[in-house]
Amino acid sequence: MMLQLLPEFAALGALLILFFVTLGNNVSDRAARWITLALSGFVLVAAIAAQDQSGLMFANSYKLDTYSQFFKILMAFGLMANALLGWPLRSVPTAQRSEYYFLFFAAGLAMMLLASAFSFLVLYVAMELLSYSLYTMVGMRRARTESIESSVKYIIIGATASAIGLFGVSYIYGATGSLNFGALIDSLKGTTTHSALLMPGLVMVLSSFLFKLAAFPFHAWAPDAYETASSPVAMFLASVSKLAGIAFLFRLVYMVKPYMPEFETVIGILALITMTFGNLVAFRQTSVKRLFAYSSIAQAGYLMLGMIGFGDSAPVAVVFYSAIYLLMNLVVFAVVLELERYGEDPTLASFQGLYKRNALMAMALLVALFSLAGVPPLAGFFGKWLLFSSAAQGGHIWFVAFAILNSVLSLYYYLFLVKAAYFGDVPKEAVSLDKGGSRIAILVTTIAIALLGLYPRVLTEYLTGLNFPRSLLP
Amino acid sequence: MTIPILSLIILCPAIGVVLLFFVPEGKEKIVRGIALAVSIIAAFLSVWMYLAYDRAAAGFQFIEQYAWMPGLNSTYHVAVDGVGMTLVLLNAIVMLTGVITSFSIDFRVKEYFILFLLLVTGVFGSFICMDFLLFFIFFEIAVLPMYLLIGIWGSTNREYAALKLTIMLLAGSGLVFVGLIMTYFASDVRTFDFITLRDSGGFSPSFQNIVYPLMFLGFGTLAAVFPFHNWSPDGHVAAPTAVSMLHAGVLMKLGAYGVLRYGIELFPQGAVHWGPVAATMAAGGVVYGALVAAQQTDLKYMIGYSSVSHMGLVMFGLAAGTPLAINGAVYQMFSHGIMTALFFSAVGFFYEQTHSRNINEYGGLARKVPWVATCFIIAGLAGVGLPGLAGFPAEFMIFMGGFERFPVLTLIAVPSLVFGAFYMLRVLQKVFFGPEAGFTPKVHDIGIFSGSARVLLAGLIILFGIAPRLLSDLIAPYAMELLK
Amino acid sequence: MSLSAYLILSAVLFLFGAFGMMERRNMVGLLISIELMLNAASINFMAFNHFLYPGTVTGQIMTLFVIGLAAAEATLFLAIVFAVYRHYRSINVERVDHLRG
Amino acid sequence: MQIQLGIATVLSPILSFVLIAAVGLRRPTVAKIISLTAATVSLVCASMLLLGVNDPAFKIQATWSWLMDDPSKFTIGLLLDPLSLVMLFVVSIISWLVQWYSLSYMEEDARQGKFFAFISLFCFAMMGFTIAPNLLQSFMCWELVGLGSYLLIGFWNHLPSAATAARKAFIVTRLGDVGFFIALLLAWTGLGTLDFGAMAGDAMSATWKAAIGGSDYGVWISIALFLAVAGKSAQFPLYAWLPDAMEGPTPVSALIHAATMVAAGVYLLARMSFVLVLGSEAAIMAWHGLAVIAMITALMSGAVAIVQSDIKRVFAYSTISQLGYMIVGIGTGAVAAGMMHLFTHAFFKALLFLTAGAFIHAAHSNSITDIARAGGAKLKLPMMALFVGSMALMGFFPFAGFYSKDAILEHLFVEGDWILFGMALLGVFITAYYTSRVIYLMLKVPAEPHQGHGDEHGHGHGLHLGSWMKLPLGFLAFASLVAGNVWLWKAHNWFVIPEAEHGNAALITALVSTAIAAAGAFYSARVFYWRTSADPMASMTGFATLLREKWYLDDAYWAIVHNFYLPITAFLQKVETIIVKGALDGIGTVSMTFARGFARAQTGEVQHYLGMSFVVVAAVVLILMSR
Repeated sequence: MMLQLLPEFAALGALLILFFVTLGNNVSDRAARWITLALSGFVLVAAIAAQDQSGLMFANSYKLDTYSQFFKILMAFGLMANALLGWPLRSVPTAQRSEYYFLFFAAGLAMMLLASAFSFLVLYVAMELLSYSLYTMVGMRRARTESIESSVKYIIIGATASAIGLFGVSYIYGATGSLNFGALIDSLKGTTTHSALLMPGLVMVLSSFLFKLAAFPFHAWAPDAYETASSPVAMFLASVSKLAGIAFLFRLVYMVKPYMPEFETVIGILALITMTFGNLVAFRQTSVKRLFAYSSIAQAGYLMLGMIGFGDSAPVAVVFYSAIYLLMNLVVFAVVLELERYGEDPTLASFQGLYKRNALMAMALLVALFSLAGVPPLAGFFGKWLLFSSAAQGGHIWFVAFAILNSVLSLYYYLFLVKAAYFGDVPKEAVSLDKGGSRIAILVTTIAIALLGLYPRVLTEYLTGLNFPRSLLP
Repeated sequence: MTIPILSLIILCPAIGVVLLFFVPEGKEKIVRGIALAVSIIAAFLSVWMYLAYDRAAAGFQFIEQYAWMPGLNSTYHVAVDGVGMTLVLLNAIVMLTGVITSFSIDFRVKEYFILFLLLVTGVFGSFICMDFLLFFIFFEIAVLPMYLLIGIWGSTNREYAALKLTIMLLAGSGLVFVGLIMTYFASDVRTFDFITLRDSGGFSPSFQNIVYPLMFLGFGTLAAVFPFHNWSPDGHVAAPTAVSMLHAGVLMKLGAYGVLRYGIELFPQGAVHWGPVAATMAAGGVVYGALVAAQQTDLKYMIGYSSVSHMGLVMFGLAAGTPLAINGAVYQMFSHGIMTALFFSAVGFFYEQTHSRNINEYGGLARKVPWVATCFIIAGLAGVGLPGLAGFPAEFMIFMGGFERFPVLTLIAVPSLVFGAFYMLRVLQKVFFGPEAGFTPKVHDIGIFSGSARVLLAGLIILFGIAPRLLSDLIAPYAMELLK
Repeated sequence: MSLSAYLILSAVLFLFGAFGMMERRNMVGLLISIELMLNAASINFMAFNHFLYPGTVTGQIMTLFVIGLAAAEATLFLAIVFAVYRHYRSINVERVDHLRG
Repeated sequence: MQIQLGIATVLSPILSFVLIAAVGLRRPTVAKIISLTAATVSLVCASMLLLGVNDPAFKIQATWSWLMDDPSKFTIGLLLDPLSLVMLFVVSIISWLVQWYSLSYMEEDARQGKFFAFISLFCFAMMGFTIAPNLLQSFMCWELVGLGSYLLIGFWNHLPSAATAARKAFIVTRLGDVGFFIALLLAWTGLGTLDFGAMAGDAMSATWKAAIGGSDYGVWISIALFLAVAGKSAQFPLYAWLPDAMEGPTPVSALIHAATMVAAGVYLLARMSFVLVLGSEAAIMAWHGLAVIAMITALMSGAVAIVQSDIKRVFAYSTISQLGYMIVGIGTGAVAAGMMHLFTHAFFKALLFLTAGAFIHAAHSNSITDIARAGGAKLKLPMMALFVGSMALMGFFPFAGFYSKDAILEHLFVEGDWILFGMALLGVFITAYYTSRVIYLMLKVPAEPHQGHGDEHGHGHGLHLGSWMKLPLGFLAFASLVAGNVWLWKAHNWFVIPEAEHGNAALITALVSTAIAAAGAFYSARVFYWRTSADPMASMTGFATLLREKWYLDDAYWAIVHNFYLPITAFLQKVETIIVKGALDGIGTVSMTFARGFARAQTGEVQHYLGMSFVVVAAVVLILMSR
């Protein structure tokens, strides 16, 4: 038991440690960060150590399987990367900075719970825990009015979404008499004519997760939150926090899909709306963080398209894409953070002449952007290939065609950034970026993106080996 | 153990890219040296391959195949047949001459050559790689660097041109991507291997009729098929000299090659079914380009539209689909490749000398820069399809073959011989003859080194005009095979 | 009193909550609306538990969790509302609309 | 043996071209030596070949596959038969003489090397065309000939006039070449071969008559070829390039635009004349129609020659009209006669041009009157040459032109084609009129409009004849005298001359035509020499202007290009920028508009977002429930 829940316990431990460390305000930001880094490394080790665990726990309400364990590894990695790159919290008052790391692990724990949640109770608790941590993180940047605005919007939308979800859960409970997914599936399996309560219940639950993915119609919070939150927080939101939503939503969709095919169409349409909205509105952004918020909305759209893909290929596709999605956003926001050292909230203009100010940053940005746009031979292309081909195999070729059109569209604003970074010359006032501490990390991640594109089998074959379909279907 | 010559050819520029990364900033001599070295090696290898190719056996040769994505049945599978060989040779030539021409690039040299070699790698890869997925990847590698190359080192209205070019080409490859996915799942042999797909794909006619247009339009955009050509003149004009050379000389051929290989070969019935439409678009392009070129005052625009016209010929030959026409189309790819390469390198030289591309500001250059002028005139005459130069055999075969299938369209396209002569001679007269223009005193003829590129190209134009069998013997078996 | 009565009640409550979310201007009003929606869910749990699955306690446990988390949520929400008030000197949700586009 | 000779004949010029290009461009002497050696080789070989022929059926053919590995199609090679050998001989001898002549004519020019290189290139192309065994090679060399002409007309390309003339020549002839190309397409698809021998096979008769597009292959191919002929051999409506082509150096005019290249079209017709045997009635009618056009051309251009003051242009227009005669001959079936006229005409027209060149070279002016004022008449040899050439051109006994022209007239007479016969006689009159005009003007200078102009040239003092010019002039004069008899003496070895053409017909036509020519010369003498009768042009001024404006043909070209072609291109340019480009940019604008619209959905009012969410969720629930 201790061993099985190693990652969770690790996160919990880290959470407690930081809680006590940061009780008094005497601990410096730097120290807190190093502690966090060490602890997150520990969590990562724990997650890797526990990768082979499996089984149902706590009265079948908590499920360990290859899927959840791999996502936990991803999350742990994401946490560590955030601890490494997501620093310093310039725009957060010094007093609160150390609390950030506390919340950081609270969110991490919640995400891991979500990855394995097999009962709506666990789901609800974990989701609230995650949400509260994120609300607080976004709200930490007190100085700026917009930051407050975004956090209040965030919490309003979030609370609504979870309320809707909860209401849905109540209906599912009514229909199945249990909060357990197993029971849900059994009742789905059993009768061809489901209880009238089941369908609306599921729809409501799903929609509450669209909020976590920042997908239509619950996307509206993302741009504000990303733009106004302090950049490490934005990075956290864009990279790891997405994983939780993906992990759980896909688990649910994957279980329900076979019995309720109409869900495929619903999710597919929502996916198209999401990616189109994200890509088009991104055209008009000048604040880079806001632009990436929209871009990540679009990415969520692609992921949702993959979720309704063909049964056997979809899991690998979704997991692979979430992995590289994590990498790409880490790189992008790492660059944003580097730029932020000189003036907050970078705009397109502040990318001017990046190639001369810091060649590595420019190249990393270039790779990440083209990868986000899904251009060969980068990982993004291969991820998209997996998602789209899986969806096409599932019989949604028209959705796929539309999605491809979308990724061509998206190129337009990614090229804007490339243009800013590479064409033209450095503006007078721009300071040359000295060797940022995160260079190595960025370089490694960038190379990873390139390699995963050229030789994706290193990951895909591992994932195929994990045989998600079996572990996902109870 | 045979030498993996094709892999070596791809590796040359690829290694060049890697090496260049480690050259410290400011060491431009080294950068240029590396670029020149790899391109010379690549050229030698290509010529060697050309000589080593077993003409009697024909078909695919120098085959190599290694596992790449077993899960998807996608392998690293390279081979060349008559067509691939022709185009690899072309690419090697243009690469070499392009690098020589690029020596005049004077800022951000390292980045420039990295991107340049990257582009060339992509082109080589797409020409010799027999795996649809891998081909697509190389294809994109070949297209993307254009954005930076034009945007950074370009001239007129470069950002607009670069953006338009990239978006249009990627929209095209988007179509191809859709077709790629459909093809993969429609074939009962779940594989990307081109030869397997072609031989045992078993695509139903109705399916072919759906997918072929995707391929034709997707790749056709890159081949600047009318009316999806508008990116290309702008792109040519904006791009730096050597990039225009590669772009018009090789990249557009990549589009035509895609149509031929992954359109016509994979979906023959679809090709036949859509033949008339394709041929109409192509013939329209031939005449249209030739007529619009007559209005241009910017040399590069003139060449750009003449390329539209000439690529129209290629597409027309492909659409006609008779052995002769296919043969001519491939031949035209090659001859137009060296021809435009020569054009652009010459124009680039004039531009460096005079900082103007407006033909009305030129005059009497023939006596100031006899060498380059002669080269340009040779290219121009080849462009109007003068016998004895590489353009003629191609146009001859295309029209001969096309007439069998589309007599009327051919008769519509043939007058382009006159239209071509009209604009080309107009330019020759304005630029090279007549009284000397004001700036001519400070113009001086080209140096041996960078001149060698132009002379080489001119020599090839004459060689392949006199002895077309050097290529057509390689292509003919393929063209015959295709019809079976 | 039958199950359907409870379901109707909860549905009505939920809709009121939703309506309130869209129409209330005062942020505290929004908080109340959220509570309404959550409680609607709680009523469902209890009702189902009582009528359909007597003898089990799942619904009741869930309700307890809901109440607890709702309390936490309320505090967090109020804290942020506080911050809003400090910046805007108002807790009218319509005033908070600088971020758009 | 003959094969090797033929190859030697053709390849030596291209060899010299390459050599000169390699080493001779900067070294005039070297270039001259190379070029003349090559010309001599060609001449010797060609003469040996021609002398070797003593049977009209003589035919040697050798071909090599050129385009693909299949000897049956797209070959190049050489076809040696009397027709080609005669032409080959004419080309080689004229080119030899002209190059010899050029030694003096171009002596002051800095770019002699280039000149001789181009001449050699042209000779190669012309010979390659002559011995072509199939339409493909004919077409290729035909185009190359055009290139040579382009390069040589524009040799002094720093003069805009020269460059423009060259361009005009190339484009106008290119227009005809399109016809040639279409003929190729038709022949290849219709007959399945491009080889002359195969096409002429009796088995082909049916194929020639095979119906296509409302008529038969014979007709269409012929018409397409006529377009080509009209371009190259300067027939109506495409002849207007030839007079401008006189911008080139005079030897070039003599070689290309008098003796050889312009005769290529005639030669091609002679080659294809088997259509008259195999083709349908319609095809033969088509050929006859060509003959009529040619006759009209002959008259039109002859008339224009009357009012020309530039000596070279006079001869240029006369060339056009003489070409018309040849085509009339072949078009009506008298191939031998047509070729005979080509043969003789080559000599005396080359003579006339070289003479003109001699005058121009001496007097530094093209205008007849200027030359005369400069004392051109004092140059003995050129005057003699001018006289001989003119007599031949006018067709007086015993000069060459007499026999050849009469052969054609006689044929028309025998055929009973009275209209053409009459027109031909009128042509004879006009020819005599303008030709003799030149002589009279040379002999008797009209009063000078302004003093002092002549003094520059000191009235002939200092006028001298280039030392290398004497030989060609002398030889050509002699040739113009005897060429006709040579032909009559030899022709039986070369062509099957139908006996019917002899007898009274010959005598009658001879007398009539001589009489008319004499009349023409006499009238012209009254006008220009004795000045007893007024210049008819003075009276009918409208007609005169029509002639001076060259039948407004140039203006027609100008109008077509500037009011038709360029507007179309301009329009398409607009289409390009507005529609094609506009459409693309439009797509951008549209998506931008969408972006703006979507961005508006992000109002900043959180409650709008909530509303959106509720609506969507409710909608989904309802939709799914309702199903």
